[in-house]
Amino acid sequence: TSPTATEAPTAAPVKTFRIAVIMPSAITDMAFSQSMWNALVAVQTEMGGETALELKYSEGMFKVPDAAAAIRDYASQGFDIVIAHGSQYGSSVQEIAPDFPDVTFAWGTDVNTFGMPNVYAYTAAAEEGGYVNGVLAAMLTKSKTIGVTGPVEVGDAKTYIDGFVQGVESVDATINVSKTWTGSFSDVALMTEAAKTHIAAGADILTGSSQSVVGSIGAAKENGSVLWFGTQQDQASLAPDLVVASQVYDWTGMIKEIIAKHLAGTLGGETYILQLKNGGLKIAFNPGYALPAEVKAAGEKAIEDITAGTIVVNP
Amino acid sequence: MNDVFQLSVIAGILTSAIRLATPYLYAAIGETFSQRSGVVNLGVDGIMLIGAYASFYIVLITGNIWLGLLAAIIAGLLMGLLMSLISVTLKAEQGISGIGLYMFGLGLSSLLFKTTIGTVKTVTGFQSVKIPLLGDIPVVGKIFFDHSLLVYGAFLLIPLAWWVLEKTTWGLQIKSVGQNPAAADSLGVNVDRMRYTSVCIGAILAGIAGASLSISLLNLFQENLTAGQGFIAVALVYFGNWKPQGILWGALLFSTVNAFQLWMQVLGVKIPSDIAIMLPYVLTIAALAVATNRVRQPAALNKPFERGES
Amino acid sequence: MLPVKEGKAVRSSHRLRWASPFFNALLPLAGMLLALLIGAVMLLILKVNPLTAYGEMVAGALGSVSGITQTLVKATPLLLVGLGICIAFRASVINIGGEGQIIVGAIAATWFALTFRTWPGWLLVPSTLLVGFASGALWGFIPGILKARLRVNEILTTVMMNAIALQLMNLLIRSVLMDPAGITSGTYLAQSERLPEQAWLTRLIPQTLLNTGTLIAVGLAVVVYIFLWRTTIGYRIRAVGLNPDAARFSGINVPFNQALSLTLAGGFAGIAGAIEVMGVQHRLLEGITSGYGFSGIVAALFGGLHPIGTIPAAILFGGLLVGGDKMQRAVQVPNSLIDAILGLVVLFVVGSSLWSQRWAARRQMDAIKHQEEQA
Amino acid sequence: MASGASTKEKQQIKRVEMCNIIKYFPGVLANDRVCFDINQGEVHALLGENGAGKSTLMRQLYGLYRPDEGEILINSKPYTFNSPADAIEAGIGMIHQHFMLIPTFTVAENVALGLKSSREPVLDLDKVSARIRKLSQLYGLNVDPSAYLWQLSVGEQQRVEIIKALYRGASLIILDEPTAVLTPQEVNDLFVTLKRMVKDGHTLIFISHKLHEVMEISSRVTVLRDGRIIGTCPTAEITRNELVKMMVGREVHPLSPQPLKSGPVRLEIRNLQVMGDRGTEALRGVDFEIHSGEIVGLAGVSGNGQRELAECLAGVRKTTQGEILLDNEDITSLPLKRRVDIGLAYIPEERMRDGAIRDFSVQENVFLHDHSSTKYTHGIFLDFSRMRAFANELVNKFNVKTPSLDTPIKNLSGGNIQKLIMARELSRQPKVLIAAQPTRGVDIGATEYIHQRLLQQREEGTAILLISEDLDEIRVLSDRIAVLYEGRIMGVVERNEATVEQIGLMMAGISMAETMQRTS
Ligand SMILES: Nc1ncnc2c1ncn2[C@@H]1O[C@H](COP(=O)(O)OP(=O)(O)OP(=O)(O)O)[C@@H](O)[C@H]1O
Ligand SMILES: Nc1ncnc2c1ncn2[C@@H]1O[C@H](COP(=O)(O)OP(=O)(O)OP(=O)(O)O)[C@@H](O)[C@H]1O
Ligand SMILES: [Mg+2]
Ligand SMILES: [Mg+2]
Repeated sequence: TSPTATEAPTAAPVKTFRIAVIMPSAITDMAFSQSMWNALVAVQTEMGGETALELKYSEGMFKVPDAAAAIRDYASQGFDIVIAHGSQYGSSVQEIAPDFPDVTFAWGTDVNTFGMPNVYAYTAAAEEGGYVNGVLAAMLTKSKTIGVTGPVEVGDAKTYIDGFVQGVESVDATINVSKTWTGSFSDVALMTEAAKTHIAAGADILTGSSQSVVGSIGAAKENGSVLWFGTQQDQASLAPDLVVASQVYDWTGMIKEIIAKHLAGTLGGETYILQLKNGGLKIAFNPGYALPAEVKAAGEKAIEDITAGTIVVNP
Repeated sequence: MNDVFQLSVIAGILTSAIRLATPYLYAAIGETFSQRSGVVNLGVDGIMLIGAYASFYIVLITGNIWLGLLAAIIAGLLMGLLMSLISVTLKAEQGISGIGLYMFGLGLSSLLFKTTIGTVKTVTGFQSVKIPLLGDIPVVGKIFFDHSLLVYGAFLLIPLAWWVLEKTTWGLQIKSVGQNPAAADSLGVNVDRMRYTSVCIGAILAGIAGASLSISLLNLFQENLTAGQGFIAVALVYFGNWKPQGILWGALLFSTVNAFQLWMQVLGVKIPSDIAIMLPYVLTIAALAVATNRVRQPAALNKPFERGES
Repeated sequence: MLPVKEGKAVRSSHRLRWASPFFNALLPLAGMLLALLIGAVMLLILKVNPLTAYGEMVAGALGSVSGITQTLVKATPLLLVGLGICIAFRASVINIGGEGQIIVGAIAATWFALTFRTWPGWLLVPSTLLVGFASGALWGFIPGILKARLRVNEILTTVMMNAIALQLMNLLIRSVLMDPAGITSGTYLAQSERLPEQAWLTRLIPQTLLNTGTLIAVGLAVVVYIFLWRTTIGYRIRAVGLNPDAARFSGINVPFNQALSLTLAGGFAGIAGAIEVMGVQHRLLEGITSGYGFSGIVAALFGGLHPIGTIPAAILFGGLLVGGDKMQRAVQVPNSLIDAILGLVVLFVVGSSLWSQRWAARRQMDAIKHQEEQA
Repeated sequence: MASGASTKEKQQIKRVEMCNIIKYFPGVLANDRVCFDINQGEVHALLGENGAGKSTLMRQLYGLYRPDEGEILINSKPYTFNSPADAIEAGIGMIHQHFMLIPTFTVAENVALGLKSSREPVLDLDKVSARIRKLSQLYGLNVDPSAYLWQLSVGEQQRVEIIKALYRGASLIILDEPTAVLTPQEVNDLFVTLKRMVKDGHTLIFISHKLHEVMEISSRVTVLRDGRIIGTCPTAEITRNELVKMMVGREVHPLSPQPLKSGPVRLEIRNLQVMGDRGTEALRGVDFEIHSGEIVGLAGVSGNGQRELAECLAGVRKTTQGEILLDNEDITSLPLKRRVDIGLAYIPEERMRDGAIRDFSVQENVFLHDHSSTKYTHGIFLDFSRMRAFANELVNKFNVKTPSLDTPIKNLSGGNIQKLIMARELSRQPKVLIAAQPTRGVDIGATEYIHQRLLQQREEGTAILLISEDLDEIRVLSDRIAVLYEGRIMGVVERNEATVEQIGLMMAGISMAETMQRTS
């Protein structure tokens, strides 16, 4: 691997590739930020460790101007790729990218590259996995009541749940999916109580998104027989008996492709969408949960249909 | 809408409310001790976080919930000593010391979590203990007598705190340094020591409040787990007129409305969720606005004491 | 005849009194150093060289045009919130509602600028700022009037109003204020449409975020100083804060002035929100307050509750925040370490004020001892 | 310390010596090599002007301050007090100039504070109450142990203070200006108690600005000036005038007001009814009038409605019924500000609480009322140069001793603060002046000055209502004396007609007609 198009006189023959990522929450959030960080670490291992790929991160950057400062700072330090992992960073990327034509910027989740040659945009079609989870859930529920716990009705929290409801309805439109929003990405206590409320109201299956759903999983676990469907990360480790499946954001493919393109001289201008089709989204069935074969088959059928395009999930 | 008035729903709301109230009760009763002695501690949320982390970590590595509780107590105590050092010995402005303490607790708890645990995990914490006989009463038993020990503890704390403040020499001394430290001092009451003790009791209870989240109600730890509950707890002290029983009503009101709005969402009552979430805050303000007979705050609240200053 | 006593001491009884400017400057620095020292120990535990880390911190905040401008950009909302805190504290009112007031100011400014996007800049900018002020003021007025009329404690109400404002923003940002582009593209981002360019505050240095908002804030600091010490209203507010009884006996309307000061405090936080939207983000986003509502209190108290003193205090605090981020990037420590160190800085800096008072008293005593010995 | 601590268990203080005490405060040498001693069974009076260093000296004996130099010997043994707890342990008690009580506590709680209970950790207030009752009986200190402190009159509060000291078994009790806030009757009662205590073997240090009290109660007297001892001698061997000269450094002459030049009625009050703070009726229909150039003294035991009357006239308290006329204009419903504009001035009783702002400078305090008058403002802006000129003029005219106009007023002595407040109120040439306790706690020199000013104002035609618990002051200054009892005027007498007994009887609630009979 050697640099090609852009002239880099000082570049040594074995140059360490450098990626920096800016994330709104912690790299350990078991959700959005962690999904990206895990992918980067996986790519690093694959490429041969720190000498091949240097990684730097800034986490907890919920303040956009701070994130902008970080993006600019990393870019000026000569990082090859700067990932702005949060849709709120879009305008910062738009502003900074023109100043660093040699640096690749990737940002998401969104689809807009602003027409710039060194900006990639990426997003996840969370509704697809939501649909699959919905199908599975609909087939597993006995009480015909499913609870959804979410933070605020925006972004992929919303698209995931919209997809999930579609999936449920495709199986049985009489199932009652009730939703609660806590108004906060971090209020775990309220999220837990929301989950307990669903359970008390008869829900035997729960799902939801954001870093605070760990509380909902805890509630399911405490109850002992309520099932959980995850998203963003594989959440099986939090409740090995009760997590049926998780939609996993797998950014590794995308990252590898962006690296390759960067090395080949294409610094941006494209949009990546994680989908079931391109392997960016995966449904991780939890091996610890004994999923009835016909349910699993229905789930796999849904995956196939979405991949083939015979089912279209509306975001 | 009719669903809301079903017995099971009402029972559900009350059960939730009792759980939700637990951390507020610990923290607000603790803050009451602190404020009764004349020290406003705005750092409650930070102490709760440290307590939550410490107890969670200890339970995670030892599996012993009692050691976990002890860790929360020790962590709270250390934070209390820090707060007292700054605001009592060094007589710093209390509001700002508290904000500093909050930032410190928030930062340190996350840092420790990152370096020692790394990712969200769960533990087996305090389990529900059904009280014999009482717990078997239909509906009522489920609402009141089937909770974890830390939940019972929070409610037992109310009469205990009342007793300490109203019936013991020690409570008398705490109140005296909050009302007129010069007078207390002139009778040989050690003002600084009383304030240290009260702030530390407050901090220990805040630590337990954190533990009630991380090893009883949620059984997990995450960065900023409390999400600002400590500030609400401070507000509840004002709501409760610095009295344990007042705080009980405040905490129950706040958490009942919160439970109520969750149930409304679950039952699909058509109200935007954001409006529903605002409800507890709005109603708490409204309740205080219409309540009569407001008590004056401890006269020396927020005033550092130095001998010879009248 | 009553003896005249020269040079009576500054007493420490007033909790917010700070001693001479010299010690004012020196001791907080010592407090800060102590905090950084403890931070250094933590860094060592994390196997990071503290010198490198702190070097990056200083360089990040002050070492470049971009660092300095970032510091100033951060100092701006801190200063504005701090100015409001100065007014409120002078009236003995505690305003913990900065967060909510910033949010409301930001929401209103966004709504206004988007609604009247066709107005020319010379009209749109000042009126948007004014709308930000007015809405923040409204958010301060509610606790103010509750305190004045019904004696409801303002700590309770301002804390609760923060939560309400946050939910209000959540509600609006994904309904009427949501960026239509996010809806059409299906991303449903929690942010508003970008403000029209004529509503932007002019950037002072190209390629940086520094904008005229900073100048506005500094200008307002002077205005607040004049307001508090040179006008009748300011005189009344200070009188009410220092002794409500005497103020009442002088015909001053105590509740009115308390409500007024909370309203003004809210207004300044509201402007801070408007400036964040108009000068920095150019749109309404989640997390717009960045905790400025709390750190503004710290800035004001570091500044001795003096509007002019709050200017350097805000810059210092802004610099710490910016430098902290830079340090995080450079040595890759968790962000939370920075929070912890900042908390210690706050604790030790307030803690140090006692010594400055003691020293001032000591010097006066020594002076008089000296006099007596000579006599 | 056991709750049962009594005089017997503690050491008997036979002799206390304070030797070469030096105490600095920032900017002040408060005690300059003071030597002071006291023997068992004596009442030692401590005299001196405001700021002479009396309280400071005593606070060192009570462990509140530590002397910078010098020694304290009790029964010839050196003692170091680090806190009041140590002094209490050594058998010393102190009644502070500003009471050290907790208003939200009951009497029993105030007394029990800081003591071990017999049922630790539980309070045993019944036992405490029982002992309070016993002490009350023994020394004639009548109080209800279960009453809250805020419910008590000043006199009762003081009794609580004394009980606190006795309860702790103090054998030496320091009384710092105990009579400043008492009525003559209460002073008499107090003296009865004090004498009983001395007979019981207690030793007393007594501070007062009122010489006749000192002459009456003390056996020895020490005078302090500017932190130094001027002299000590047995009370019997010194005259009043000599004492004044020692304190002030010059003679002070008694006042001789000119006869009344009666003018038209300026202030008229009809059937005034007012509620007190605790929701009780404070005034139950008060009528009187004051003429131009007249001083009406309002006598009465504190708590009989004086404060409420003053506040109601000033416009800071609501009237439930009745009318107030100023120059025949009805001002009953006017707010304070308007009344001030019309020509009403008020010197409040609690000068540091209601009359001045401690942390404001002298100059700022001058303009508490007038800061928005067009004379000193341009629009909303204050005109500092004019304010300064005027403040300067006032300070000079009224002889206020202050380092500068920018000094915080809290650093002035009590007398000077009072002079400044007077100056502020009189500078407006008021038509009506309400002066509540204008010389309470003020030393002789300043009292003389304030009295002169009041008389001068009377000459200028102001109608003055003088509210005072100092009967001497009332009798010297007033043209007519009204006596208030339980919210009603018991009677109004001309200066020359009034005898002390008569007034005293009326203060006790006996109507004028009846008093006439009794005294004639
Ligand atoms: N805590 C203090 N800090 C600084 N100076 C003080 C303090 N207390 C007293 N002083 C100063 O010490 C001097 C003596 O004051 P002190 O209170 O002893 O006077 P005093 O004789 O009791 O007067 P008064 O008759 O007014 O009660 C005064 O000049 C006063 O300004
Ligand atoms: N901490 C202090 N610093 C400076 N001066 C003080 C301090 N405390 C008291 N003083 C001054 O000490 C003197 C007497 O103090 P004290 O508290 O006894 O006054 P006071 O009782 O309010 O006045 P007065 O007895 O004249 O009514 C006054 O000059 C007062 O201003
Ligand atoms: Mg004194
Ligand atoms: Mg005095």
